[in-house]
Order: sequence, then C-alpha cells, then structure tokens
Amino acid sequence: METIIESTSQRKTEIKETDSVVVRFSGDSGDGMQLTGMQFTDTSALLGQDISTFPEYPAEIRAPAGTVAGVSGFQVHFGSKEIFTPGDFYDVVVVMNSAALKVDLPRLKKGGIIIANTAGFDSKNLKLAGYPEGATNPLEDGTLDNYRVYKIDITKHTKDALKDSGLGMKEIERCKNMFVLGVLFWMFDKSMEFTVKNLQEKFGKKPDILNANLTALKSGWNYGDNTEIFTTRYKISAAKLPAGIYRNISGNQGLAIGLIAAAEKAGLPLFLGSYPITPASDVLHELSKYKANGVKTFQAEDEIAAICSAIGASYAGSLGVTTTSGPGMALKTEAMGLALIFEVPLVICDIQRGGPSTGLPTKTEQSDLLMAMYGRHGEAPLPIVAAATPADCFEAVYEAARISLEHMVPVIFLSDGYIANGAEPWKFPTEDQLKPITVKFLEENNNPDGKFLPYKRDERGVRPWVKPGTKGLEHRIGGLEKQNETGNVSYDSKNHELMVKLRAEKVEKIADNIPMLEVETGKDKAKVLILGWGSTHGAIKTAVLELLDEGYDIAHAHLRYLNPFPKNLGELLHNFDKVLIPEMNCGQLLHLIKAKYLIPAEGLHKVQGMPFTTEEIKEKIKELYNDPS
Amino acid sequence: METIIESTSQRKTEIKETDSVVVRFSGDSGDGMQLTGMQFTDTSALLGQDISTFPEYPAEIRAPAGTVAGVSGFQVHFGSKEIFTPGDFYDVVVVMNSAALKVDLPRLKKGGIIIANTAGFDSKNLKLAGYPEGATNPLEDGTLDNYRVYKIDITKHTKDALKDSGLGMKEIERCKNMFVLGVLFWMFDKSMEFTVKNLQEKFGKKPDILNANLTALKSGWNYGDNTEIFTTRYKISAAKLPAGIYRNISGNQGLAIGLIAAAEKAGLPLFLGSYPITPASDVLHELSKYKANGVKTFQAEDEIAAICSAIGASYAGSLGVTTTSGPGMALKTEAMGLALIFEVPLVICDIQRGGPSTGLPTKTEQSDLLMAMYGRHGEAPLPIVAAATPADCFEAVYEAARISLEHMVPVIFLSDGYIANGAEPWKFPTEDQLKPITVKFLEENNNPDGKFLPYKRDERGVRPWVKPGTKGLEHRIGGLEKQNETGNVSYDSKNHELMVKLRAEKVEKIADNIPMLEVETGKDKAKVLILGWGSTHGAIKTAVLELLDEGYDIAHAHLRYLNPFPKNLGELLHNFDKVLIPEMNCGQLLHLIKAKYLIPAEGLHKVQGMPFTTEEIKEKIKELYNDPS
Amino acid sequence: METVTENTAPVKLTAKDFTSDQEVKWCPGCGDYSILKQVQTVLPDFGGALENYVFVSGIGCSSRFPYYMATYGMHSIHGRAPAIASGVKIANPDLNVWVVGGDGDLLSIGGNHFIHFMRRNPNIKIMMFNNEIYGLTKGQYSPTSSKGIVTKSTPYGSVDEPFNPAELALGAKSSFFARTMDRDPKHMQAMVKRANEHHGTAFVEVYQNCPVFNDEVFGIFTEKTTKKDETIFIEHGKPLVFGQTENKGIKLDGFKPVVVELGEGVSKEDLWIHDENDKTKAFILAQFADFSTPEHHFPRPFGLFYREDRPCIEEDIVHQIESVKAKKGKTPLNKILSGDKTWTIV
Amino acid sequence: METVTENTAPVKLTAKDFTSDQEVKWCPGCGDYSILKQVQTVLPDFGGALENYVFVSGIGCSSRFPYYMATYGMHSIHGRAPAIASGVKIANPDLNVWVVGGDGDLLSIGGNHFIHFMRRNPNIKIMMFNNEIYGLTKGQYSPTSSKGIVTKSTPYGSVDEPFNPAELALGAKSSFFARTMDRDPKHMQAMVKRANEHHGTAFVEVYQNCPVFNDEVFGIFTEKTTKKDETIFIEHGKPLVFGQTENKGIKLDGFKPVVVELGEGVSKEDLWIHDENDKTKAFILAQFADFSTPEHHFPRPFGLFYREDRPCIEEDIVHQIESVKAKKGKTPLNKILSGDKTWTIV
Ligand SMILES: Cc1ncc(C[n+]2csc(CCOP(=O)(O)OP(=O)(O)O)c2C)c(N)n1
Ligand SMILES: Cc1ncc(C[n+]2csc(CCOP(=O)(O)OP(=O)(O)O)c2C)c(N)n1
Ligand code: SF4
Ligand code: SF4
Ligand SMILES: [Mg+2]
Ligand SMILES: [Mg+2]
Repeated sequence: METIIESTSQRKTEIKETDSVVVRFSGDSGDGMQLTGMQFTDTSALLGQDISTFPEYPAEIRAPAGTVAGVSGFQVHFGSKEIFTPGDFYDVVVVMNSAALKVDLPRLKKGGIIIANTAGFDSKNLKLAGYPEGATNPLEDGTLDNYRVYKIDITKHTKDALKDSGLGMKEIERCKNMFVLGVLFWMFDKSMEFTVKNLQEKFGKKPDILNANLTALKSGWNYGDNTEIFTTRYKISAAKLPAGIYRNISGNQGLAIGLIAAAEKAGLPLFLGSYPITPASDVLHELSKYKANGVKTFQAEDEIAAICSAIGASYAGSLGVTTTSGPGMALKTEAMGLALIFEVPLVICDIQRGGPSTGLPTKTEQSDLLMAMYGRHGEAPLPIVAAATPADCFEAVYEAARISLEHMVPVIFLSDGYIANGAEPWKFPTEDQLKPITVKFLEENNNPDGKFLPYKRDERGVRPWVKPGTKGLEHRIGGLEKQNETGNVSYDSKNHELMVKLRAEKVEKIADNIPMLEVETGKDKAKVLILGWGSTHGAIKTAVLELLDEGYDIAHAHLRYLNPFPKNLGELLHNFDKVLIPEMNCGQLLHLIKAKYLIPAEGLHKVQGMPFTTEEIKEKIKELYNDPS
Repeated sequence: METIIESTSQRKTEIKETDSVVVRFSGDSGDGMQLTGMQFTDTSALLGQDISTFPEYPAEIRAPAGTVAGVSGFQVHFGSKEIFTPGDFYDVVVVMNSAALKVDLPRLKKGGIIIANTAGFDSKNLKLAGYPEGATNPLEDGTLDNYRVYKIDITKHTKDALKDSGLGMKEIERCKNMFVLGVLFWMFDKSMEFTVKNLQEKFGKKPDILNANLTALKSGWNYGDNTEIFTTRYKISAAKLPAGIYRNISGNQGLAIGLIAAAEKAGLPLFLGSYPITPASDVLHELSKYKANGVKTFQAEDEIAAICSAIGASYAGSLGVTTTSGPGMALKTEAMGLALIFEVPLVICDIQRGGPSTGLPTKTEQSDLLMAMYGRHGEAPLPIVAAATPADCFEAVYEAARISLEHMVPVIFLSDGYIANGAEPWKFPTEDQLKPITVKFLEENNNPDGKFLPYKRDERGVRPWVKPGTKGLEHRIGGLEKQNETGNVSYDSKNHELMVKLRAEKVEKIADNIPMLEVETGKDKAKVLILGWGSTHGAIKTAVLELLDEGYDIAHAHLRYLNPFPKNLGELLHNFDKVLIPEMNCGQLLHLIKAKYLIPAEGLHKVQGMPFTTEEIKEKIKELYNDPS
Repeated sequence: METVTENTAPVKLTAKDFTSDQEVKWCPGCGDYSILKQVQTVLPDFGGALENYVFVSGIGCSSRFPYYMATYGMHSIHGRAPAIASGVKIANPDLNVWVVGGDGDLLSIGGNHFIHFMRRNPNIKIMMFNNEIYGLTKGQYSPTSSKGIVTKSTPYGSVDEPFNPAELALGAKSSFFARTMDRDPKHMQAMVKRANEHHGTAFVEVYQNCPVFNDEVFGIFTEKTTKKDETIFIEHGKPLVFGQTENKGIKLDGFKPVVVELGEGVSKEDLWIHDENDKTKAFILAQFADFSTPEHHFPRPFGLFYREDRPCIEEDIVHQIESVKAKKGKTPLNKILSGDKTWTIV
Repeated sequence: METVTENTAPVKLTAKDFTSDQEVKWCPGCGDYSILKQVQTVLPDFGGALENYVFVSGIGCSSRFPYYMATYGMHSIHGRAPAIASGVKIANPDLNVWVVGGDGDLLSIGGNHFIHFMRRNPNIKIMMFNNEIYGLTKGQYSPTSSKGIVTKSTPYGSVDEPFNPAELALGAKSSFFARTMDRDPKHMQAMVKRANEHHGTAFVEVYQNCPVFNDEVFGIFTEKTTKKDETIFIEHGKPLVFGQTENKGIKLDGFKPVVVELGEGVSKEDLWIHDENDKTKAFILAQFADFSTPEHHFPRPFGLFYREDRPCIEEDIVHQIESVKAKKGKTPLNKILSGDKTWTIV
C-alpha cells in the first residue's frame, strides 16, 4: 500500500530562523519517547544539521507508570552551528504527563515552549506524579506563566485519528508518540519522509500497525498546520560540517566497533570476557552481535573470571578485552596486576558511573581515574586512555588496543555513562584510513646461542608475544617476580628492582608512540588554559568558544592519554598563567598534574552524576580569569 | 636431676668492650637457628641490652636440605647503645653449612668473625650449595682470608659430648644448635642461666632430651673456654634504656594484641575475618589463640568473604577486622567501598610484601600506600595509619581501631614483612595507660520529632552506631547513594555531591583527633628534613643520629598518620630547605607530599624486597645536603 | 553484652509491622511483589521480635527486598550477602538473619560464598528469587537460564549449561532445600515456615516471573491449564502423585524414576513415597529438572526436597569459646600485654 | 588462523621431553613429586605435541607444577586458573589445556570458578592435589580438612564442615570425576589416561600427602597394612569388592549401601556392580567419605566415579560462530564502520 505524506504547510505562519535548538521528549517509560527522539534526531541529521543527543532512563527498571521515578527522557540538541553537547537547558519540552513536567520544568529555559499532553494531567496522573491531594493542575494554575504552553489532548487526538484503524485501544495509544512527532516535524519544518521510510521498514509485515502510525504522524503534522494555536515555526539551516559521509553513533557503539576494528587491523581474533554492569553492558550486547565476524564473547560468572578469561585469550593469541564499570573495576584489580607482570596485551574498559560502592549506577562521573592510576598493590603502572565524546570512544579505544598490542601491556580505557549513552554524528573512517597496528608473533628462538628468552626486550622495552602451539618456544610465565630476560622465578633483590624499573620504563616509553598534546581551541599561549579529559570535552569546548567570542584570552586542551602524559604537557602548561581543570570528581587529574608538575592548577569539581553545564564552566573561567592573585 | 651450669671462665682471654654487635645465625631449615637466635636474644635482653632481631625464612616451604634455597637465618643486633635496626652488616656469622656461608658472606663486615661447622663443608654439602663440581672448600682455599674464621666440627663435638646420652643419632644431631649457643654465650660473656631455665621448662617431661641439650650447651661453652682457638671475648654492657618492664615483641604479635587491647578498651567483642597470606597469616594464628577472651576468628573462603564477614560483624556491634597482604588488599577493594558508604567501623590491615601480583611474598616493600589511598572506584577517601617498628605495630593499630570506632569509618593499617616478622624490646603499657576509646551505641531515636535518622551526624561528621536488636531503631542501609540523614536511597544530584563532601569531611576532621607531627630527631628547623613513614624508621633514625654526630644540620620526622596528614605537616615542612623521603617503593609518599604541598621534595627509592641500610640513607642525605642546587 | 530483647514480642505483630515506609519500585506484575507479601504475612507468626530480624541482600531487583522490610537490613554488594550475613550471625547468634538474592547474585558472582555458606550451615534462612535472568541490568542470561536462551547478551542463544540450584546446593552439603513459586502464595508461605523452623541454613528457591525480561519462563508450572501436569508437590511420607486428576505418579524402578498412570494396575502404594531425610532421593528429585527421557517427561517438583540436622558454625564457635574459657579462663588484658617473658630495667 | 601444529608429534616423546630445566622445590617427601612423575610419564603416550600443551595453575605448592613441565604454562593467581584456562581454550580450542591446583586454590578462593567450570564443561583436564591443608602458607586448614583439625589457624580445632569434592563437583554438573592417590603410581597413571580420553572437563582428585603440615592424613588409605580394608578400587562393570583378601564387598539394599562379608551366603553376584554412567550411584559413592554408620565403616572409593558426554562450551561457541557466518556471512569492516544509516554532507 502507499500513503502519501506531504510535508508542505497549508498556511502562512511566522518562520523564525535560529541556529540551534534543544528539544526534550519526556514521558512515561511506555510512551516511546526514546524512539520519537531518535526519529527526530535522524531527520535533523539528514538535513545536515549538527546534533548531540542524550537519553535518560529511569534508575528503576520500570517504576510504576505515571510516577516521577518512571519518567524517561530523550534530549536532542541540533543546529546549524557546531554542537558539542546535548545542551544544558531546553528550548522545547514535550511532556506526556505531569510527572514528566515535574522532572523537566527546572531545565526549561524561561520563555521556553511546553507541549503538554493534557490527558496526562488528570487528577490520577497528578497524584501519581506526587502532587499533593487536590492540588491544582499546573497547566491551569498559572505555574507556567513564564512559558509558552501548548496544551493538546494528544491521547484523544490520536484515538480520533485512529478510530477506524481497526486496532485495539492499547495499540492505538501506542501511536501517541507518532502524533507528537508529527507536530514537531511541522513545528521545525522537517520532512516526514525519513520517518515514513523507517516505519515502512519496521512495520512492513503489519500493514494495519503501519497505517496507524503513518496516520498518527500525519495527523500530528496536520494538527500543527491547521490549528491556530501555533503562531510560529522554526527554521534551522544545515550546519557547516566538514563534507563527508556521516553516521550517528553512541559511545558504547563506538567502543564496540573500535575494538572490532583494532582486532581486524591487527589481524587478531577478538575475545571479550565480561560480566554485565550498567552502563557497560551495552558493549557486551553489541559485540555479541558480531559472531559472524568471529568475535568471541564470554559472559563470565563474575568480573574476576571475566578479566582472567581475557588474559587467557590474550595469552593464546587473541586481543583480549574486558568491559565493566566501577564496582567491577575494583574486583579486577588483582588480575590486572597479573596481566601487568605477565606483560600480555589486554584492554580494560571502565565505563565510569557514580560512586563510591554501588553509588549511582545510572548517573555519570569521572571518579575512577586515580583508581586506574594507582589501584593496584606493588609498583604497578599501566597506560590509561580516555575518550572525550561518543564518537571519540571509537578512536580512543582503538588507540588503547594499539598501545596494548604494540607494547605488550594491559591498557585501561576510561569512558563514562554520559558519553557511553550519548550520541553524535560521526564522520566515520574507512578501514584503510585507520592507523596500522603491527603485531608479530615470535616464531623462532630470539637467543640463537641459548634458550629462548621470553622476557628479552626490544628497544622500546617490549617483550615478544609467543602463541602457545609454537614449536620450540615452550615456556612458563607467572605472577612471581621474574628473572630478567629468562622469565624464571627470581627472588634476587637487584633483579626485582631492575624488573620494577623495566616495567615502568616500558610504560613511560609509550609516550614516544602517542601524539603531542595540542591546544584544541584558542591560542598556544594565553592567560588561562582549561585542561580537560574525558566527557567534559563538549562543555569545556562550548564554554571556551563562547568566551573567546567575548574576547577572553583563554585556551582549551584535552588529554586523551592520561598515562603516560604526552611528552610536551609540562612545557605546554608553562605557556599559561593559570590552569583550570574541570572534572566530574573531586580533582583527580588535578592531583596528578600537581604532583608531576608542581604547579598550582585550579580545579572545578562537580559530583552530581550530571555533566557540567556550559554556564558552570564559563563562570569558573571568568572568576579565575579576573582573580588578580 | 640437677645439672650445674657454671658460666665463669677458667682462663684469661682478652675482653673487648664494644657498644653493639650484629650476630647472624645461619643454617639449614632443620638446624634450629631460629630457636638458637631467640635464646641468645632473650639472654641479651635480660642483661638489659637493647636489641633488634630479624628472622629470614626460605621462600620455599622447605627447600632441599643443604641448598641455598633452604638456608634459614636469624639476625640479632644487640648493644649498650640504643638499637633501631637488626643491623645492615654482621660482625659475627655462624654458618652451619656451606650454603649458609654462600648466602651470608656478602653481608659480613670485612674482618668479621665466621664460626663455621666444618661438617657442613664436605664435598656433598658443597655440591648441594651449588659449588661447581670439584670446587675447593672455601674454608681452606683462602677465600676467607679477610675474615677471622673459627672452624669447628660442631657435629662431631656434639656427637662426642652426647655419645653416652642414650639418644639416637637424629636426636643427638638436633643438639648441635645448643653447642653453638654455648660457644656464643662464652664468646659474649653471657650467662647460660636463662636458656637452662627455658630448656628445663621445655623438656621437663623428657629428662634425657633435656640432659642432652644441657650437655651440648655446656660443652659448647667449655669448648670456647678451653680450646685456644678463641683469643678474644666481647663484653657489651647494659643499654641505658628507660627504666621499666620490657618484653620482646614482633610486629605481628604487636598487631594482634593491639587489636585485642582496642576491643577490650572499647568494651566490644573482637571479630577477625581473614584469609591466610604471607606475611599476614601470623596475625590470624595469633588471634585464634585468644578464644578464652571471646575473640572470634573466621577463616573465610577468600579475602572478599573475609572483609565482608568483618563488615557484617561490625554492623552487628563488634570491632570487625580483616588482615591481609597486597593480593588480598586488591580483592577487598570493592567491599572497602561498601564499608565506607555504610560508614561502619572496620580495621583493614595490610602487611605489605613485594609486588606487583604475587611478586616476592616473603620479601618486604612499602608499595601499597597509593593503593590504600586511591584504590577504590568513586570518591572514596579512607584514613590510613602506618606502623614504624615492631613494637609500634601495637600502638599504630590501636590508633587505627580507635579512629575507626570513634569516627565510624573503615581505617587502613599498613605494616610490612620487615617489621611484621622483626622483633624488639617493648616497654609495654598497662591496661590503664592506654588511651580510652569511647564507643556509644545509640539506643533511642535521635530525632524526637520524627523518624530515626541513621545518617544524622554529630559535629565531627560522625553518624550513630546502632546495633541490630535495638528496639525502635530498625533501619536499612545500602551501597546506593543515600539521602542525607535519613539514609534512604537517593538519586538526587545535589544530595550526592553533599554526601561525597560529608564523607570526605568526616575523614578530614580526624585530623582534630590525632597528634601533631613532631620532629623526632634533630632540630625543628634545619637544612634537610628526612621524612619517613612505616618500617624505614630504624634505618632513617640511625642514619640521622650518626650524621648529627658528624655535625650535619638535619632532622627526622616520621609519619604515622598518612590520611589525613597531621594538621601541622605543611607548616613543618617549610622549616626545612630540603625534604628527603626515603621509601621502599618508587616514591609513593613523595607523590602525596608533592601533590598536596607543591614542594620539590626528593625521594630515595629502594625496591629490592629488603630494608634500607643506614649507609644507603646516609649517602643520599649527604648528597642532597651538599648539593648546591 | 548483646542488647537483644527477648525473642517473644509483647503483642503479636502484623504484616504491616514488617512493612517499611519505602515505596516499592519493582515493575508492575513482577513476581517479587508476591514474595514480599508472603514473607510479610508469615513472619508475624514466627513470634520473633521485629528488631531481631536482619535481612541481608546483594544487588539485583530481588535484592531491593530489605528496603521494603521494616526490620534491620542491608542492601550490600553483588553476590556478597552470604558472607556479610555470616559475619552478622557469628558476631551475634541471637539475631534472626535472612539472606535474599537473585539467581545471578547468589549463583553467578556469589557462587563461592553460596557453596561455603551451605557447608558451614549457619542458622540463616536464604531465599533465592530465581527468574532465570539478570533483571536489574535489563536482561542478560543467568547461570540458571536454560541453554539456548536468547537474551541481550546472547542474540544467537546461550551456550552455557545452567546450574541446577537444588543439585548444586545439595552437592555443597545444604542441610535444607525447598522450592516454591511466586504464584502459589499458600505454598510459598508454607515453605517459608518450614525454612524458619529449620535449625541451620535453609535454602528456599522461589520461581519468580520477570514479566519484562523473561516473561512466563515458568508459565507451564504456574498456569492453571498446565500446572497440574507439569508440577508435582511433594510432602514427607506422601506418594509422588500429580496430574490433572491426580491421575499420575512417579515410581522408582531401581534408581530410575518413572512416570506412571495410576489405575491400570498401578496404585498409590506402588509409588515413590517422599522422604525428606533421604539425600540420595533428593538428588534424584533435583534432577527431574534435567531429565526428560523420550518415554518420560517429568513434572517439576515443588516442596521440601531434603532436610538434615547438623551443627551450625556460629554455635560451634560459641561452644568452643565457652569450653576454652572454662578450661583456661579469660586472660587479663595486662597479662596479654606483658606476655610470659619480661625483664626489668632499673 | 591458529599456528597450532598437527596433533601428532613426529617421534614419540619421552618423560624427559616433558621435564623442564627448573629445579623442583617441593619439600622432601612431598606427594607432589609422585604426581609430577606420573604425569610426565603418561603424557608421551597421549601423542599430543609438546607445544600444544598448556598447564595453568593458581597459587600454592601444587600450583608450582607448571614450572616443572617443559610445555607452555602459566602460574597465575590464587584460585583463578579455571577462569584463565577457559579463556585459553575458548580462544584456541586446539590447545591441550590442563589445570592444576590445590584444595585451597580450587575449592576455597577458586570455588566459584570451579563450579562454573564444571557446568560449562570445557574440554580441559583439571587435577586437584588434595592434601587437606594450605601448604604454601605453612599449614592452615582448608575446605577439605576434616572438622576438628588442629592447625595454625585452628589451635582449638576447626569448626567447619568440609566439602566433599566429589559431591560438590557432581552437584555442579561435572561430566567426569575420578579419585586417585600420590602413592599409587599405576592407578594415578590410569586415571590421568582416562581423564585425557574424556571429551569434556575431567576432574581428577589426587590424595596427596603433605609430610610437613598434614603428614599421613591419608595414611590409612595408602599404607600397606590398612590400605586393603580402607579403600575400594572401583571399575566399570565390576562388583564393589575390597578387603585384605578381597573378602568384603558393598551391596545396595534399596538406596542404602551396606558393607558385607563375602562367603557366608553373599557372593560377588549380589554386590553393587559399578556403572560409571550412573550419576545417582556416583553420588552415593561420593558420600562414602561422609557416612560411617555405627554398623558400617565404609572404605574410601578410588577410581572413575562418573563420566558423561555432553557438549563443551568452546565447541558450542565455534559452532555458533560457524552457523551464523554461514547464514549471514562476515560483515566487511567498512560496513561495520558505516552502520546502516548514513548521510552525506557536501
Ligand atoms: C560487582 C558488580 N557487578 C555487576 C553488577 C551489575 N549487576 C547488578 S544486579 C546484577 C544481576 C541481577 O540479576 P539477579 O541477581 O538474578 O537479580 P534480579 O535482578 O534478576 O532479581 C548485575 C550483573 C554490580 N552491581 N556489581
Ligand atoms: C589472593 C591471594 N590470597 C592468598 C594467598 C596466599 N596463599 C597462597 S597459596 C594458598 C593456599 C595454598 O593451599 P592449596 O591451594 O591447598 O595448595 P597447597 O600449597 O596445599 O598445595 C594461600 C592462602 C595468595 N597468594 N593470594
Ligand atoms: S526487571 Fe523483572 S525482576 Fe526486575 S523488577 Fe522488573 S519484572 Fe521484576
Ligand atoms: S608444604 Fe607440604 S605440600 Fe607443600 S611442598 Fe612441602 S610437603 Fe609438599
Ligand atoms: Mg535474576
Ligand atoms: Mg592444599
């Protein structure tokens, strides 16, 4: 069948040009806001607009419908200018019920637009949302005077539109979100084409459902077009993004395919040993889909078995990987030490979340850096690589894998819930654009005039990788201190000191194999440097760009390599009078910078399970900038 | 029966006065060197001499007899001056076989005395000791020309002395060590009385064995007295130790009774949850002997269960303790975070050993400090207390327990293999000399006009301790972030930041409850401060004392409290031009000091599984002292 | 010096007394609601004082349980509840300690503590809410999920042979194993009562439906239409009878259980009579879940499989302490401080 | 793309080929020496190439084992060998992977990996040197030490009920359990052979004497004078006979095993005939170690208790990969990078 959806408006309304808009879709877990948001996002993307999105799920699996705990939100920031964050405050919020309004009103800009489903504001809903007995309806009682409120009985309109669809009430209600989407498409002058195509693919086999969805979508659009309540529409032109082919990608997706890419480029099988944990589980889910590419995923009995199985796989010649979050990282500590003294490749991915202990599983934080750096007994340095944005998860983990394989060392990769779940457009590379990863298994004795030396190092301090099954190179490795070169157990004092030194040097020498740190935004010499790492990238970048416009003499540099630091970091820091380090923790990078460079860097700390707003960073920069001391 | 043992010499020999001597008893695991050393030590102690001892066991459980791997040594440093270490080099070494000589010769002072059991130097023994086929006997071939060698066929002499004892060869051979002891008693002009008493207690029920031992002891003494080979004897007068009653104590003993004392002073039952690991196991062994005092020891299935059981016990109202070493610490990481967010008392004892991974289980190291400080996910600060000497293990762990109980916080106690196994005289306190520990279980609602508030804090930021079983105060605690005061689960952003702050402040405020740091040796203002922590105390103190004598303007301060630091540390550091931090790691305290005080402190690092020698520290001090920069 | 009040509460408590003020946050239709309700319903009958109960859990949907009980409780970390509970019980044996957890919490990450808990036999009740899935983490397979299950982490089906919880527990020397289901309140209450009466570690496996991630995995056992043919409720001293019209039974031919039709020459007398003290037979009952011979499809047993009286670790610890005290007497602290060998310096 | 050479070595290897150059560092008289010798003796008969063997151990005296084998090997961390070995085997199923550990390593700290290993059934051989003590840490009791044992950590005797390793393994779905002893070289060799032939996880418990910390704990089973009366060597299809003069046997009366004197009206035909495929009987054999009724004192069984053929996880993983590959074909990396939805900006 064929439905003609036409997206050209029948009436003249004021069209506002604007360069970026933040829309928040907010409703009950059951209301399909995630899907709605993604359709809207993909359409914006196709129109060449830059975007950044962030989904927010309820902490409870599925809290009672209509309650505040049950609100599920999807946020999209799109525009004709470059977009670096999902946005701090909303221009438009769609609230399907009163709980959603309660949750999201605080982050709606004054004067912002509220599109409210009146059906979600009856007394029952108000009660569920925790409004006191007999409370007045916020849509009516003036609470929202400072906003532009569009009250629509979305439920009713959808039902009317679909009364002849032959569907049951439940299915009809499920089309609410398409009605909303239609309204927004009209409002932002977006074509429905893409969504129509998607619905056709998705429901091809269920024509009645398909029709219902298309009808709801269309009715929404028409509703916007016909009813007089909407006075303005918005037009956002395409962004000046670098030309190329783009896709939308979330951090955890990027992480997963980054690992696949690294393994393929290295010519190795990929093995993931993991135990589910929020917000890392999606990487396990994602990788387990790639069986056809030979990816082996092993859901272990716990995090210890997960990392141990990955160590075994690396030993056997695979790229061994383990993924987890804080509590799991804690459990992997001992085994990391083993991989370190074995000197086998291993990528340990920590998708950070709010701690300590179980903490805030669904919230974001950057508080595992010092554990990654020092959380092992004995002298046990490991390289650390951190991702800055959703798309950067791909490149950063690819780097982590490259370093691990080329230097025979376990590498810790840090991401966090914010970028893991957030998404952005990605000008993805092609296979041949990826840095080569050189792995060579040793197949002959490296000591012609004697026995094979499994711990004989090359100039970079790297030992050879030998696959069991290789004739003539049989050898034993273990967690006891090793004699230099032979790898035999040694209790010799000087040898121990030597091995501690050699293992540390090997990590230090990785600095020769990573790029220098460059100022990303602003001048190479300035009054204040904002030094960031990880997911604070978007907020810092936006803040710095805005302040540069305002004439501030500042700059932004962002660290991907946290151990070892890029060789030029010390030097670079000295080009600035002041250094500000914003982190979603109590000052962990700050601590490392102070200890290493003895400079009085300033910290900006936020430990709220939420990313920085641009404002928060701007304010702190200004304060520091103008502080005479 | 009665054996008269008389200890007055029959002949005139030169008597040398000296103020301190290091004797090393070295032989096969089976030779009873540990016992011999302890008898000798106790006698010295009774004579009022200051002492410090250190046993060294083979890494292998019981390596083949006669081999280097099987050598077991006992070192005693005694003197009329204050003794702070077991000594760097030996004045006298007793070697029961050639393997022992091989192992210990390198640490014998030039011109030092070797008492060798020639029976242990036959070709068979030389071979076992790994001397090449047909190698010459080191006792004969001039290797030892720079030493004073006394060759005695101890085995034969013992056999002769006991031929009529009616004992079997095996038992007779076992008396060798008493013969040696007799010789040494003669040599150092020490009475045999104490040993005789001990033997009588020990073998009271086995008269023939007793007689054999007494005879061997006596023959050894006579041998020294009669044979002309010994030309000199040594006299060490009593040390000017503070008057009082002393006992000898090892670090692990001190730790064990320190915990018992803390529990009794606090009026709490003591619960130990532990899993055996070298060098911590002895604490479990020691505490399990105190059943009569109600001490409950639980050998768990692993370190995780060990700490978790201790958390449960603390929750139930006991002083919960867990003891371990590096690899076990790594495994306890996650549960430490739980205890931290629960805010229950818990003492976590880490007897450090050589790392990383299994590393060097029987060797010492100080390389777990940064793990103790940062080895947990999320923002998870914990107090850290470290012991400086064997006897200090008592006081330090007592402090750890006091802080834990009075501040409702898990405390990490750090010791290491060197002081854990080492021993020294201890002027032990009496019960009433111990600092009081005030614990009060809450028994009524702390919120008269509402529900009980399990996380309502007092002015020190400490929450109440409630024992399950207390009527009316039923409540739930968990690892998820808590709402301030109520302790209910809270996903609120600001609340999370507040709780992170409150938990950190609570730890910071402990600084009000610990003594200021004082310069222990030297002046309060000087050119160089040597800042130490943990088991480096003895070596640093000795070095500083010697250099002070040589006129250097230096001082020594030693940190017991590593988190929080004593309030005056920053200030104190600024009274010195330079700060030197010697550590048996790669600079972990150094790192903390630099990060916190931004001063260019210097480190002295040794990672050889062995303590610093006084010389090593003196050299570094001189170098730094004279370095113009 | 325990401040535990007498084990007899003045007035009989009610389910409400055991209900905390916290809003229950499980999904609509979750089987956990029923379990919570049954526990809150029967606990008052046990007569224990509210303040002497301690509920300890790990992490998972099921592990939210303690928050909803108005007793003392700990929501701990994933898999560690048995270890923490052991510490609580050993420190204060007078407390009435219960462990609650999921199939992932207790058998996956917590498996080691679980088996050691079983052998040590502390007098603690342990309930496992088995939904054959990881609920809280949104649907990965668990060590009890049947092989081949398609979940978020096994898009092509799992390849792991699952544990048989009854068999595993008995193999680890469990002194009490019972199985019940969320949808049979009466039976669950009965099993919780039996568990409470048992002196030792009582392990109760509860089949619990997770409508969101593993809906109706136990449907055939819980749905009217199939329940009678697919389940068998065992009782001590009673023959193993089941079926729509009680028309079927289990006979033992040698060691092999066989399903028989009653009537045609087979009477109840010929059937296997359940003996809750026979461990070997308990192992066979446990294996019903695994066998299905071509000839025979076995019903799933519910009820108390096995119970045995043996010492509890916390009591042995107390006895040992008392006997040593009696023999040696408590050493005064000053004596401990001084040790046996001292010397005086004047 | 495995570089594994053919599983048939050109010339037959000898025990020496399997002996590394490392000095063996166990105590004189340690039972581990014999185990090492038997393994080195029989391995050449298996025909596998030296370079395809990987021995993985944890920590403990027993775990030093791999250092003494001239094969590939890992001396890992305490308790984790089964997890590491699983990774090795899944990554490269062609390797011939063996796990070695002690009773503490595998059943105490390693208990969780151990039971999950059993249920997953990788084709790995696992030998547990059971000396009922922690040797390397100098003599604390272990989860297999009998209750009441006095050790460094239990000066007044332990209060823990020990595991029964056979029962635990079978309860965790072990597909192969055999028991042997250090002092019966021939039998040990036979059991190692059987283990090697088994396709799946083969668990061999070896009673091993620790002369230093638990001397002669198995003395009655190993000493000439008592061995014949205290042990029973079971073989598939053979009756359960034992005793000085083969004068005793085990009969089953119902589910109850009873010790009978042969002769007086009881002949071998009346005895329990061992069936290595009967899991229920295997559980009964396992429990011999625990029961001793006033009437009957049971001998300790040695030999292969039970074996069963079921899929190995690493093979299922490979099959799954192959079937999915066959269905969908490998996705080119470029396709993975681009995903399904892209747009172009010009
Ligand atoms: C150390 C650690 N690892 C992983 C997790 C993530 N996690 C939380 S609950 C859970 C499993 C839940 O399954 P189950 O125990 O069966 O409980 P259910 O939710 O099904 O009731 C996991 C893997 C965690 N919180 N901590
Ligand atoms: C994580 C960790 N915990 C504890 C130890 C100490 N440890 C080493 S071996 C061992 C137990 C040894 O007993 P078993 O496994 O039976 O081996 P055996 O020495 O008896 O052969 C222990 C507790 C360790 N090395 N690592
Ligand atoms: S996810 Fe499943 S188990 Fe968890 S609360 Fe929801 S329904 Fe219950
Ligand atoms: S301690 Fe026991 S097990 Fe370990 S090597 Fe010595 S004898 Fe063998
Ligand atoms: Mg579950
Ligand atoms: Mg053992």
